[in-house]
Amino acid sequence: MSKKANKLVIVTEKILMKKIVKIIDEAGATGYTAMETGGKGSRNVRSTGKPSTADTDSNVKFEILTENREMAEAIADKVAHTFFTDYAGIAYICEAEVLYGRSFCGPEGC
Amino acid sequence: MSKKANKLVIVTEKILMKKIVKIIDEAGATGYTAMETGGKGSRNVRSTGKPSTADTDSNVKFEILTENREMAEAIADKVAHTFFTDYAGIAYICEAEVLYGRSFCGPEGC
Amino acid sequence: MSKKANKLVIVTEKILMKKIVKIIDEAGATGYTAMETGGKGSRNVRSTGKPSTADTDSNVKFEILTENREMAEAIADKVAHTFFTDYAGIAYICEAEVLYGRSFCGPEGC
Amino acid sequence: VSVEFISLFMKDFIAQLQSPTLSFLIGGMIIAALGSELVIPESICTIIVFMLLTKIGLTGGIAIRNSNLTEMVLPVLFAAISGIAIVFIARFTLANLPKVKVVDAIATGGLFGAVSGSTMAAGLTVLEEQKITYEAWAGALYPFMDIPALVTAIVVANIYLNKRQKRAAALDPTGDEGPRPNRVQIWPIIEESLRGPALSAMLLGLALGIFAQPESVYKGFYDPAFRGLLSILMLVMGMEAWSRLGELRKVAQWYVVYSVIAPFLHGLLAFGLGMIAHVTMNFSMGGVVILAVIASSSSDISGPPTLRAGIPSANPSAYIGASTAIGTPIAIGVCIPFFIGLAQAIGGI
Amino acid sequence: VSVEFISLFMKDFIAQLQSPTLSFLIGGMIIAALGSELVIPESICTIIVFMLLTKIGLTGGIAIRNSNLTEMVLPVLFAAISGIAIVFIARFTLANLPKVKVVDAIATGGLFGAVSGSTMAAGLTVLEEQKITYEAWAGALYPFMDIPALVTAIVVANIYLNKRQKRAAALDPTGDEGPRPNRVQIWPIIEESLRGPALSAMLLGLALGIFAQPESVYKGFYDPAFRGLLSILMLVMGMEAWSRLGELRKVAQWYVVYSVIAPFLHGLLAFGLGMIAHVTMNFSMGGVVILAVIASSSSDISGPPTLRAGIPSANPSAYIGASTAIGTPIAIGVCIPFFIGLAQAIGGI
Amino acid sequence: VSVEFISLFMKDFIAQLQSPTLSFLIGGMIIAALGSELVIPESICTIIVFMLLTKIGLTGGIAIRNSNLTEMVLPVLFAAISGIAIVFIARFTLANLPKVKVVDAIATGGLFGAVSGSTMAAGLTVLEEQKITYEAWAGALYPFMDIPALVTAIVVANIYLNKRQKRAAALDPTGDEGPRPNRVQIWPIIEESLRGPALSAMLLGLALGIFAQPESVYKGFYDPAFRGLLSILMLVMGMEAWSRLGELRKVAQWYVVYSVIAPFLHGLLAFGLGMIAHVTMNFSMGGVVILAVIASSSSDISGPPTLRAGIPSANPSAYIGASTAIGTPIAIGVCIPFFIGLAQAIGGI
Ligand SMILES: Nc1ncnc2c1ncn2[C@@H]1O[C@H](COP(=O)(O)O)[C@@H](O)[C@H]1O
Ligand SMILES: Nc1ncnc2c1ncn2[C@@H]1O[C@H](COP(=O)(O)O)[C@@H](O)[C@H]1O
Ligand SMILES: Nc1ncnc2c1ncn2[C@@H]1O[C@H](COP(=O)(O)O)[C@@H](O)[C@H]1O
Ligand code: NA
Ligand code: NA
Ligand code: NA
Repeated sequence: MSKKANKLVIVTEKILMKKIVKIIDEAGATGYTAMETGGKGSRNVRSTGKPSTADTDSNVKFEILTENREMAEAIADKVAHTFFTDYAGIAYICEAEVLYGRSFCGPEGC
Repeated sequence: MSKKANKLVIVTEKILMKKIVKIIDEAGATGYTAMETGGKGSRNVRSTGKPSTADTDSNVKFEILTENREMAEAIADKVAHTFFTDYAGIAYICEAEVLYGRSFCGPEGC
Repeated sequence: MSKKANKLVIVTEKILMKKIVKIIDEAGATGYTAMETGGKGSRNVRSTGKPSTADTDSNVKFEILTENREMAEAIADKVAHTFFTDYAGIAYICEAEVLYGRSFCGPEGC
Repeated sequence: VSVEFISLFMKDFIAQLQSPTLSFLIGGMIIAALGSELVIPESICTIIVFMLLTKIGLTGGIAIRNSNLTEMVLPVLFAAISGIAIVFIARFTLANLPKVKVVDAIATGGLFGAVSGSTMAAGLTVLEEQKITYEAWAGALYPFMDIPALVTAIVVANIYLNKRQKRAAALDPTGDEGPRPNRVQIWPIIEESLRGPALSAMLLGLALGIFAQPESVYKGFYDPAFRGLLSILMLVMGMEAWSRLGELRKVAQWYVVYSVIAPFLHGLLAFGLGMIAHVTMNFSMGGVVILAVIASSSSDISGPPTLRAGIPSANPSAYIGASTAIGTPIAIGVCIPFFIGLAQAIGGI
Repeated sequence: VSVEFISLFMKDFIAQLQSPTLSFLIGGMIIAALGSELVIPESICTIIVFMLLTKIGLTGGIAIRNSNLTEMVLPVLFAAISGIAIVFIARFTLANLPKVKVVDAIATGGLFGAVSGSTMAAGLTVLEEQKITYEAWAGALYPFMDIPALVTAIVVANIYLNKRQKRAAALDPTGDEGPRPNRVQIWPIIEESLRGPALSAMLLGLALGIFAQPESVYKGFYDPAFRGLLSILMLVMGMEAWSRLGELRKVAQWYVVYSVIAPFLHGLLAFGLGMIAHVTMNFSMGGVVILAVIASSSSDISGPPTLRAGIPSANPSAYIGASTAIGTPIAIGVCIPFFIGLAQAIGGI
Repeated sequence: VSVEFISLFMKDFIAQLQSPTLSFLIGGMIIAALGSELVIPESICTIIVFMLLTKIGLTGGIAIRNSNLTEMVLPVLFAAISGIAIVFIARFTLANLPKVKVVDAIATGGLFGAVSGSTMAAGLTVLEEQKITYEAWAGALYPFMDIPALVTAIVVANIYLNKRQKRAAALDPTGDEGPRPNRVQIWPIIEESLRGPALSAMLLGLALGIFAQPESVYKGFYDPAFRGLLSILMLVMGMEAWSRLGELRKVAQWYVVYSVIAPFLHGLLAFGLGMIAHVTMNFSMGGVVILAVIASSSSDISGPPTLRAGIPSANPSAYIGASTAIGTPIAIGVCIPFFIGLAQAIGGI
């Protein structure tokens, strides 16, 4: 069995990590997956003076699976309005189908 | 030309890496992509005592492109039933369209 | 508001990184996200003699959001024809819906 | 006497907390508590652990070359006994406490029975700072306590789980057998622990010390760097300890009690056994302290993954939280000074 | 005199560029310019910065133990004054230049007012290479210039932004209030800077130096490794400087002018203040040089993220580019020799 | 004589396998074979390689400062000749063997012609352990063998590919030209190799040694750390060698034969040329050994990516597998002792 879901993807600057986790939690999402990424966009800013060796670790990418689209959009709105005027960032949604995920379908499975 | 495919995504604990690769290979998938991720879910366990500096490398994420949905589900079932009662993990499917991939469409392309 | 988009995913060998960035830029994409990945496919080559400790950092994965499918396919074609005969690599497309992204919808939002 | 003992002991205790090793541990806890964003990269911790254990191995190997092995027999035996005993102590104390799951308790016992290379390194260093001599091969006792503890824990846990399963199947009206009990192979567990990064570094050093001529790199590199690297590692363990305290809140309060008392209990057990070797085989008092210290330590690197794989149903937050957040700082910060003080007071060294 | 000064100065200057510290910096810029693919892993840079600042802290701490603190008062005061003054200098010069956004200018002032641990380390090393003595606690001046500068910059910037916002609201016909001004809390900023990796390493070392007995690891590890590690870090900063030059092209030309002149200006200001302490409290000439060097330096590790969070609307490419690409190499490669030369010529040391 | 030679040689050989350098290599292979999970982080390997090659460069640079360069001419020339010859050897032997693709063979020749910094470091260290003197600038021979080999391989391979393409086009009835042959630019290849991390570290050290005063950091940091760091790197190379053996199974058996014989062959060739320089220009016997060792070595860091980019159609599993899994351990573990033994037996040192 499986359960339709929205996968919200947010790519933004690494120093926002903690603040975005907070927003996700407050929105009531059941969880998230985060990974280091790099990339280029309209503003290609490096937000620390630390020597950045690789070009693959200046950003962070969040993937948040939500049951209803409203929550996904709510998170995206909050993040975008709070940060995307001053910080690099992008947010998009894909469709997904969750097969297993305790956080998502409870321990008894989807 | 292109070829419809299912993209199975599995996020779970890093120490399961080798075992899951084995399951994927046995299921006959033509390949997989793996990357380090972090995240939070219903059980937010750290499965080693190693000082974990970043919050982005406690998990591993697999992406497996399969031609038919059956194989994807077979892999997800096997992984979930073997591990997800005791280990943190989630599995979901997205639709994808492979344009090029020797492992997927053979050397002559899709 | 949101804007339909194609998400082109390219997974290939790390040493091609710079060359592929060049192709993406020339194709006129508004940006890309890159991350280190590992994986296995038909050719599982390690293209350096460097001791590779982890199995999760031999490849690089690009995600490119494009407004029209033509551009996505153009990039995939260029990359595949230039490199995929001699280098490991795969390219596939997913559907996505961009909610926010200055590079994508301009500063005023989607 | 007892007055003298206390005074000796306290004087000593304070002094030792100021030793680089322990002060960096405490420093780490404090800056973590103050919310410092200082981070020691994981790759650095990995290489430090490698160098510390290789050095300990080399010391042992070079020493073993010219020392009769018979005098190792008793200490080795006692190391193994302690490791096994510690698991059963947890099984019959912690496991019976309210709100404590039996498998979690057994796993915790396994982790506390196993050995922390860094705690051992700290012990050896403080001993040297105190100019207390010990058998150079003492570090080689590590695996003989570590592996028996882990193996015992995994075996005991699985026997318990199988029993419970059978009982469930018996009660089950449908009377079907249920999943057949999974038998535990011991050898794979031993192999896995031997292959862990900490132990293999130690054994590699041991082998090189015995069969090769590593003196030049030993004197010029591994030995001089030892204390400095250890100070960094201690800092990390202090920070880790603090950051893991939160995890403990998720589990039963009893884990806190256990992880405060256990290191002393385990250390005293081993200390006692060590004294037997001291009297009968004149095993040095320094060696006795080391035996006590590795007993009071709990594994940080190789133990957790081994247990996670061997007892998947046990909750890692319970046993890792208990050992990292409380067990280890107690073992390093309190037990090391305590057992040295004890040895000095008793053995009059 | 002036002739002798020039000659003394130039002779000295060339000699110092050949010092390991500075030559590695220059080497780094050159190989980066030649497109070398040499990369020093980030984890290595992190641990080097940690060790350098811990060592500086330890030195200070051990020194403070037996030295009367009254002689620190004036230098500390002057450090703070310099840090604050530098921000206002930027506010009233750089900020008024064409094509320069005011907030960007203020942030740049904050970064140049703050301190670079690596530049300070370089300064201390070159001083030692030149056998010039200085107060061992001089490194401890770092936070007293760093934090005031960052706090001032963030406060000034937010006051400016709020003013502008109010004005906009006033002009706004609809007369609605617009978003209410966000008041700046000062304490959180101070906390954040104290928690940054560089400062907490330094303060940790300081505390350990004062309260513990770290001499053994200090002598055996942190001190001997200092210069070597610094040479690697200098290489990295040289490479970084070159690779960041590109970023500057994106911003107004005036940043280039500013980041060439500012280090001298700031250094001279602090040098002057230092001379007062030299005359009144006989603060050593070496100490005066250090005060000047940290003033001419601009923060590389902790400053940028603090400013990014405190003044989000400021463009990091502007202030980071200016400091990393030009400010820092000038401070290390030119100002250090310059102020040492100055001290030697004036103080006749 | 020959008896004496053999005995001398064997005695020596065993002794050298016990040297830290070689014993860590062997240790690495063994623990990898035993399935150890020990991992040395990549960032650590990177910095070790950097420090080793910077040190070698510094040594060379400081030496070159006061040594007439004319005596370098002949060795440099011979280094280049060896590098080029090795490629052609592969082209006319390996390439003609059954189941071996010509481009793969040429690439393999290029990799074996190129130089491994770590093998060279091992050679220099064992020489010192054996108290055999050599020209301090000997390390500077590295690029003069490395680059010619890589360039030759890429050029030869592309000429071959273009030829084959033209032939195909000629036979092609439609008679269309097919993709026009891609001409090889030599300069970009040279540039790329010079920019590789290993070579640029070495050249940086060289330059600093010549133009700056790095003695203090050299004596206090790079030199003392050298052997210890090398021992870690040797361990890694041993583990790598074992883990790559599998890759070789995927390719023709002949690669195994080649990578066992080639290091000796190449070494002997260079040794012979070196002897000429020894006799005519009294190039030291130690120098001759180094020339032989770098010839028998095969590039591990910069070579592979250069070849991968220059000959994309060649299969990296073939040439990397051959060099890492067999070529390198043979070069370090067998050829170094062999050529030292040879030099001692011949040169009577
Ligand atoms: N068209 C795109 N496709 C994929 N990722 C993008 C795209 N545009 C921007 N990004 C990502 O979003 C981040 C911020 O974009 P920006 O705010 O435009 O600088 C970039 O660093 C990229 O990682
Ligand atoms: N709603 C979610 N969205 C994205 N990732 C999730 C979500 N829930 C769980 N995960 C990922 O799955 C892992 C295991 O989840 P769990 O088993 O619920 O602890 C977490 O560490 C996350 O990386
Ligand atoms: N079926 C698949 N699913 C996901 N990723 C794949 C798949 N096949 C190949 N890949 C990725 O594409 C890379 C190159 O594939 P290949 O060219 O077939 O060796 C592999 O290293 C994987 O990371
Ligand atoms: Na123990
Ligand atoms: Na400053
Ligand atoms: Na060679």
